[in-house]
Amino acid sequence: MASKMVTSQSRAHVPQFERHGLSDEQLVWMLRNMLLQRTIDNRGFQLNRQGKIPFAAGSEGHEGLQAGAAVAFHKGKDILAGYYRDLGLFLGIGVTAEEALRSQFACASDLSAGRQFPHHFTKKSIGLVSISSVIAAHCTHAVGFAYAIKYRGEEGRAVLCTFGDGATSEGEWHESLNFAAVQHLPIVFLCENNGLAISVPVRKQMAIDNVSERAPAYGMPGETFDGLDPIASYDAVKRALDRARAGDGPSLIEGKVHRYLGHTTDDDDRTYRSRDEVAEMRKRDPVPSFESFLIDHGVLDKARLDEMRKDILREVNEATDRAEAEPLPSSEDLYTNVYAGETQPWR
Amino acid sequence: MASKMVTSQSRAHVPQFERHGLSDEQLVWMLRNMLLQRTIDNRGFQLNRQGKIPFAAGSEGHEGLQAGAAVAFHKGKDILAGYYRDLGLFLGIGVTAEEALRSQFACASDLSAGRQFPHHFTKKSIGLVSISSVIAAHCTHAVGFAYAIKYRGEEGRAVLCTFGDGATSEGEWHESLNFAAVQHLPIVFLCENNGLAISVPVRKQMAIDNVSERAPAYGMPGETFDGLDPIASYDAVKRALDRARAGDGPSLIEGKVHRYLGHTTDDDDRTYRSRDEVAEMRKRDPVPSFESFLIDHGVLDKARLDEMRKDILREVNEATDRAEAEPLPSSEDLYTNVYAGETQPWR
Amino acid sequence: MAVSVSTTVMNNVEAVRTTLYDALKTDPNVILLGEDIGARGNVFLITKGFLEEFGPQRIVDTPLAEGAIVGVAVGMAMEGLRPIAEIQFADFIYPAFNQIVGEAAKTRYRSNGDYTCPMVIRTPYGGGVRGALSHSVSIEALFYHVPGLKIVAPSTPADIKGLLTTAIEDPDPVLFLEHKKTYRLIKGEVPQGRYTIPLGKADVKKPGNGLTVISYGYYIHQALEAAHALEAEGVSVEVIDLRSIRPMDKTTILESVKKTRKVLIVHEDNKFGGIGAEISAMLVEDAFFDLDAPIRRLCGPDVPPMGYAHTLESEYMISSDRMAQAMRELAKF
Amino acid sequence: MAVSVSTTVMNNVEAVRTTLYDALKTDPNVILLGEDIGARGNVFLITKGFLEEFGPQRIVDTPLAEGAIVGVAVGMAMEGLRPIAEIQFADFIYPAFNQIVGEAAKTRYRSNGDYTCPMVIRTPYGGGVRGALSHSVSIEALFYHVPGLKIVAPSTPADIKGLLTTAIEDPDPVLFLEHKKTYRLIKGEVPQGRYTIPLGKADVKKPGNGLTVISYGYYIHQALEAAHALEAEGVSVEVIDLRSIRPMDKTTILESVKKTRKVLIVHEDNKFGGIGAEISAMLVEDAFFDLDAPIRRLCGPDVPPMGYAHTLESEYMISSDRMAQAMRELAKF
Ligand SMILES: Cc1ncc(C[n+]2csc(CCOP(=O)(O)OP(=O)(O)O)c2C)c(N)n1
Ligand SMILES: Cc1ncc(C[n+]2csc(CCOP(=O)(O)OP(=O)(O)O)c2C)c(N)n1
Ligand SMILES: [Mg+2]
Ligand SMILES: [Mg+2]
Repeated sequence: MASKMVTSQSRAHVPQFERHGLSDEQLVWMLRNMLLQRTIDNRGFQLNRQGKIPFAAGSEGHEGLQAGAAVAFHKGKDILAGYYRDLGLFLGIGVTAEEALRSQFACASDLSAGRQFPHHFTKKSIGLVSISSVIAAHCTHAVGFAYAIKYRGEEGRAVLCTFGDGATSEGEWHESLNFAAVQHLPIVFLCENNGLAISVPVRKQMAIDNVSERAPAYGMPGETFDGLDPIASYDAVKRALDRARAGDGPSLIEGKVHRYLGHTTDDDDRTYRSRDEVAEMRKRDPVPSFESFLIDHGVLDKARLDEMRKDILREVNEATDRAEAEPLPSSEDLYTNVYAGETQPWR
Repeated sequence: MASKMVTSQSRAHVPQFERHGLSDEQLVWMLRNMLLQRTIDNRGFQLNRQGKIPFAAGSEGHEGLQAGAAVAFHKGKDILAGYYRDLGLFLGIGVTAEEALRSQFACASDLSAGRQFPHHFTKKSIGLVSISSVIAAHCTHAVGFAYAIKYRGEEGRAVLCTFGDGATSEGEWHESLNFAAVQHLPIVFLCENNGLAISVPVRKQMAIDNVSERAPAYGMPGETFDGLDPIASYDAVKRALDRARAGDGPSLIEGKVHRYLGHTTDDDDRTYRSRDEVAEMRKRDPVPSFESFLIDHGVLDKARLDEMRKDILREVNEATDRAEAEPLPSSEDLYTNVYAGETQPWR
Repeated sequence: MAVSVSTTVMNNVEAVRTTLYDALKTDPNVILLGEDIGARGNVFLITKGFLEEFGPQRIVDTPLAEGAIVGVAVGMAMEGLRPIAEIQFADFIYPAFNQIVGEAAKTRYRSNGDYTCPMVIRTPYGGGVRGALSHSVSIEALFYHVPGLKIVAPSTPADIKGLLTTAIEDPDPVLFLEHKKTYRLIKGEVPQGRYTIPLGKADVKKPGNGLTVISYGYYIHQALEAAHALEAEGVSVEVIDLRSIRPMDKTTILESVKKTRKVLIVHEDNKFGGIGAEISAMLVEDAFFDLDAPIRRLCGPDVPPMGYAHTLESEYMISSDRMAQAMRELAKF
Repeated sequence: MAVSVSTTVMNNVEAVRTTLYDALKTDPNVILLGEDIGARGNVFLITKGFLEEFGPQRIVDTPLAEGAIVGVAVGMAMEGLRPIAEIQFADFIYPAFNQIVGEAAKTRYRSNGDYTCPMVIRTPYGGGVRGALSHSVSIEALFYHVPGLKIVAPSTPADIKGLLTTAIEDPDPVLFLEHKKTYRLIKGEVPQGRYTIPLGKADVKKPGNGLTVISYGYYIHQALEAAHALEAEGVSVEVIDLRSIRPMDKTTILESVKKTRKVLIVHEDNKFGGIGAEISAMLVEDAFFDLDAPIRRLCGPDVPPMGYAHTLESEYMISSDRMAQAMRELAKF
């Protein structure tokens, strides 16, 4: 679909398109989510360049997949075991712009109280599992959540577990899929395949073309979709989550996405890929593509889009100012929540 | 093929059979290997019952697969990274009956100097890698050996890495296959699938029917064969090893075998499977089946078989007597080979 | 320990079994997962019959993958269940190291208390059972340095019941170590009914005033044997059973040392960097001027535990005679 | 250390880089494997340009799997290669724990010398770099208890070159720890040409006779700063850089302590069960009557290392001022 988006004939008139039941409001909400993610991403890099924060990581290129997944996710019911590159998904299920900025500034009011890297959120109240920086370590946790849901017979709940292409090489990733398959658990394993693990291209990560080719090895359905296309992403993630919620077991699905920025602000990707390569990918940038798609299909008009952009910028600016003004953790905060109560190694 | 072995019409005359280039001598050698493995296995259990050794593990039911694999293995060239249930394979590539009995008695002259469990051999001189009791831990080592072979451009060498069905659930197993596939290494992953991991049936181990269904997940050829049939086993292992030696990369193959005994002498399998189930399997016992197959096909006559049996019993009896008379390690032996030389934690 | 009217005599296997059974009976959130704990009833028959009574949803025979056994339990715990994960032998806990040290122990801290990880990891450890190089290891020193973890290593059936009950109800992850050698060897009176023993509380298994012996697990029984032997020789030995390794009971240790002024630390685990190192370092910080003699550590040699041949094994293990000898020397000092 | 005619000034990153480069040049059996060590040239640019010069067979960008990185290296080493495995950050070494502790460290012992495991595992560790909870940990205490392993943690470029050269040529597995904070911060003279420094040999970085400070890694530099400050106050401090953690240099430590009679152990790693525990316990065994004051340990607090906010980080880290204060107190004692 992503390719369709940019074809000129689609601009000629207002053609129909397969919207998989998504209302105009939902489509606009998805675009807003994508724009918000990108604006906060850019803010992080900007603040880092300004020397105001030591570190930032961006998700540019993953917006489409995450906006689609966020709509498929049942807020207040489903569990998200995500990873550090899921900002759009996090925002989409209920993390606020201000919480994102607080994490960038490591405020005392940050969801992890300034302990974790930016965007490594924890928010039990919305079903967001505490993010681990350790690749694939959260996949086993996701399976545990899914086990609890099935054990309690909770109808219509499922776990969404996301990870990158690199994560699929970890032993714990394998153990997680196998365990979920044997127990027939309500979980969706969603790979955000951007073709890179920091600098390592996916052909050095695995000898196959698609992560979803591993699904049969666990006896699961597998599917690869265009992660640049929010609608295709919604459709694929929704079908998999519906299977899980209906008790039809786990799935391994994969969205092909791009990573336009360096791995993090600590990474200079010019050492391992050419600017042309990135420029070539940028031509399919999901954000402008989806903007014009919605306009071409009469879901949104230019004026409303500009309004939305302004609104988002205002929101992010205010969040930045407020977060920057927030106090940092106190030195005493280092010592809390190691254990319940005041347990010391010697007592 | 195994099924063919026991059909009555095959007894009617002396039919041809697909021998995959195996000479009569080789076929007889395979039977001898199977009988020797079983005799030594039984000896271990016997000695344990007599209270002469504290522990034994048997491979009854794996003889056919291992005899076939042993012939496919190029002695003096290939590397075997095996596991504790590979006695027949170990004997087949050059471990002696006496070495096996020394390991059972934990003699100072045991290949591990009485440090390891019985049959956990190490014999670099024949390409046998030191056995680890830790399931799947040796798979990564096997990949390292294969890497070295490819790195040095050693023609016509390959690594044979064996493991059970339970091992396939370990993260390191996944990491090993993936690494070997990405590097296109000369290695064969051979699963001896006896349907049990101690007491855990394979359906609780994975949600698929055959381990070989995982081969495509790594971009490898995969195949399941009848591991009760020595000739079919030889054929499958040989083709995979030939691929590896020819530089055509790794394979994941699987022989379906039986486990007739408890997991070890410490395990009472009546707690998790019925005697009928075992009796039913025994009907296809590879050892008597292959005996009658060779006789039916005129490769061997009863007299020579009896001779062979006597000869093997003599060999194992002498090995037992000699091993039993061997000295145990001295208390000083506890402290050697922690490091090269005499390194102590404090110096 | 809460004293209850009547007691039953049982061994350590039965103590673990009865405690797990009571937990399964009383709390539907309790789930057991591990290898061969279902139909097989665990390789030491600790969970025998549990599958039939509590069903496969609560007695989970897992695939052969320790990382998943612990990691899935972490997820269950975060979602409010009370998983009890079993590692079949302590030697095989290494593949789960990432989940125990990196995840379970950090869940509360990382999320600033938003998520917690109330779970128990049970595993049989220790040697002297002809377990050779991969069924004999002591693992406590590989974990006791880790903030966020608790570690328990009881020696008697009564302590096992009280401490395992507490561990299962504890709001944080607990590594529960069961010495294989004591499983059937050690029998004792166990109070009936529910009772708990607080984590981090040592137990003076034998009072004395001539010197203090600090140990845990199987060696407590060897040390007691030796201590009683020394009574005959007129040496009064106090034997402290640590029971908990993290948190560790400073108060009980200091009280004893201020009284006896001499300390022998005994453990089966390798000496260098073992538990004894921290105990000794703590005593030097907090009781330096109360000591009349150097703190002595009698520990496993610094070699991989443990050769299969009984000659190697008995060279590795410390007999009560060797313990008695060390006590004599220290007493004379 | 063999002294060579001329020297070059470089930082710790360059010292690691030049040593790896020389090893690749001189021994075709040397192979590097790890994540992002190829085109990226390692996340700290340590291996930049190596891929182009030595090719993908020797500079192996592996899949994202630490268990395989170490496990495959173990196999390579058993087959006679000299693998140098990199774990991108020490925090991510846990998935390889089974291969390091269970396999690499046991290869020689298990096979009674039939197979050996000559390999190096390099990894950047330590905090003070805003690395938050998963890019700050110190791991030495999780490994120093393990027979069969060697552990090195140098602090200066010259020591790095000499010790890494030795480690690569060592017949047994060596865990080589590089403190991230020192990578670019610490510069120093490095002798040109090949030289080695024996493992297990500490270095007196500053002689003194008033008290002995024992440390390693980044804190050596903080301790030296504090020690020099105390000279002005008339306190003579001897600073010992352990350099090797296993084996550890008893001789140098005992000589110093017999001279100064007072000991301060400083490390960034958590205190409970840290390296300092074993050093203190050893001193009590072998120098009890040479001590004029309790051995003091100034260590990281017992919390997971290390909060992201700089307020949390600086609370965790020990400044040279705090070290100086501890030295003053001990000197007064
Ligand atoms: C266990 C572990 N090993 C290494 C790292 C260092 N690291 C952080 S991100 C990353 C690459 C991850 O790539 P991928 O899974 O494809 O996710 P992406 O960043 O591409 O979305 C690596 C190697 C880590 N965080 N955890
Ligand atoms: C990492 C690890 N976990 C658990 C064990 C205990 N254990 C020994 S054998 C075994 C079952 C292995 O089953 P499988 O791989 O199918 O081999 P089989 O014995 O059936 O040939 C288990 C769980 C072990 N040795 N290593
Ligand atoms: Mg990626
Ligand atoms: Mg099996």
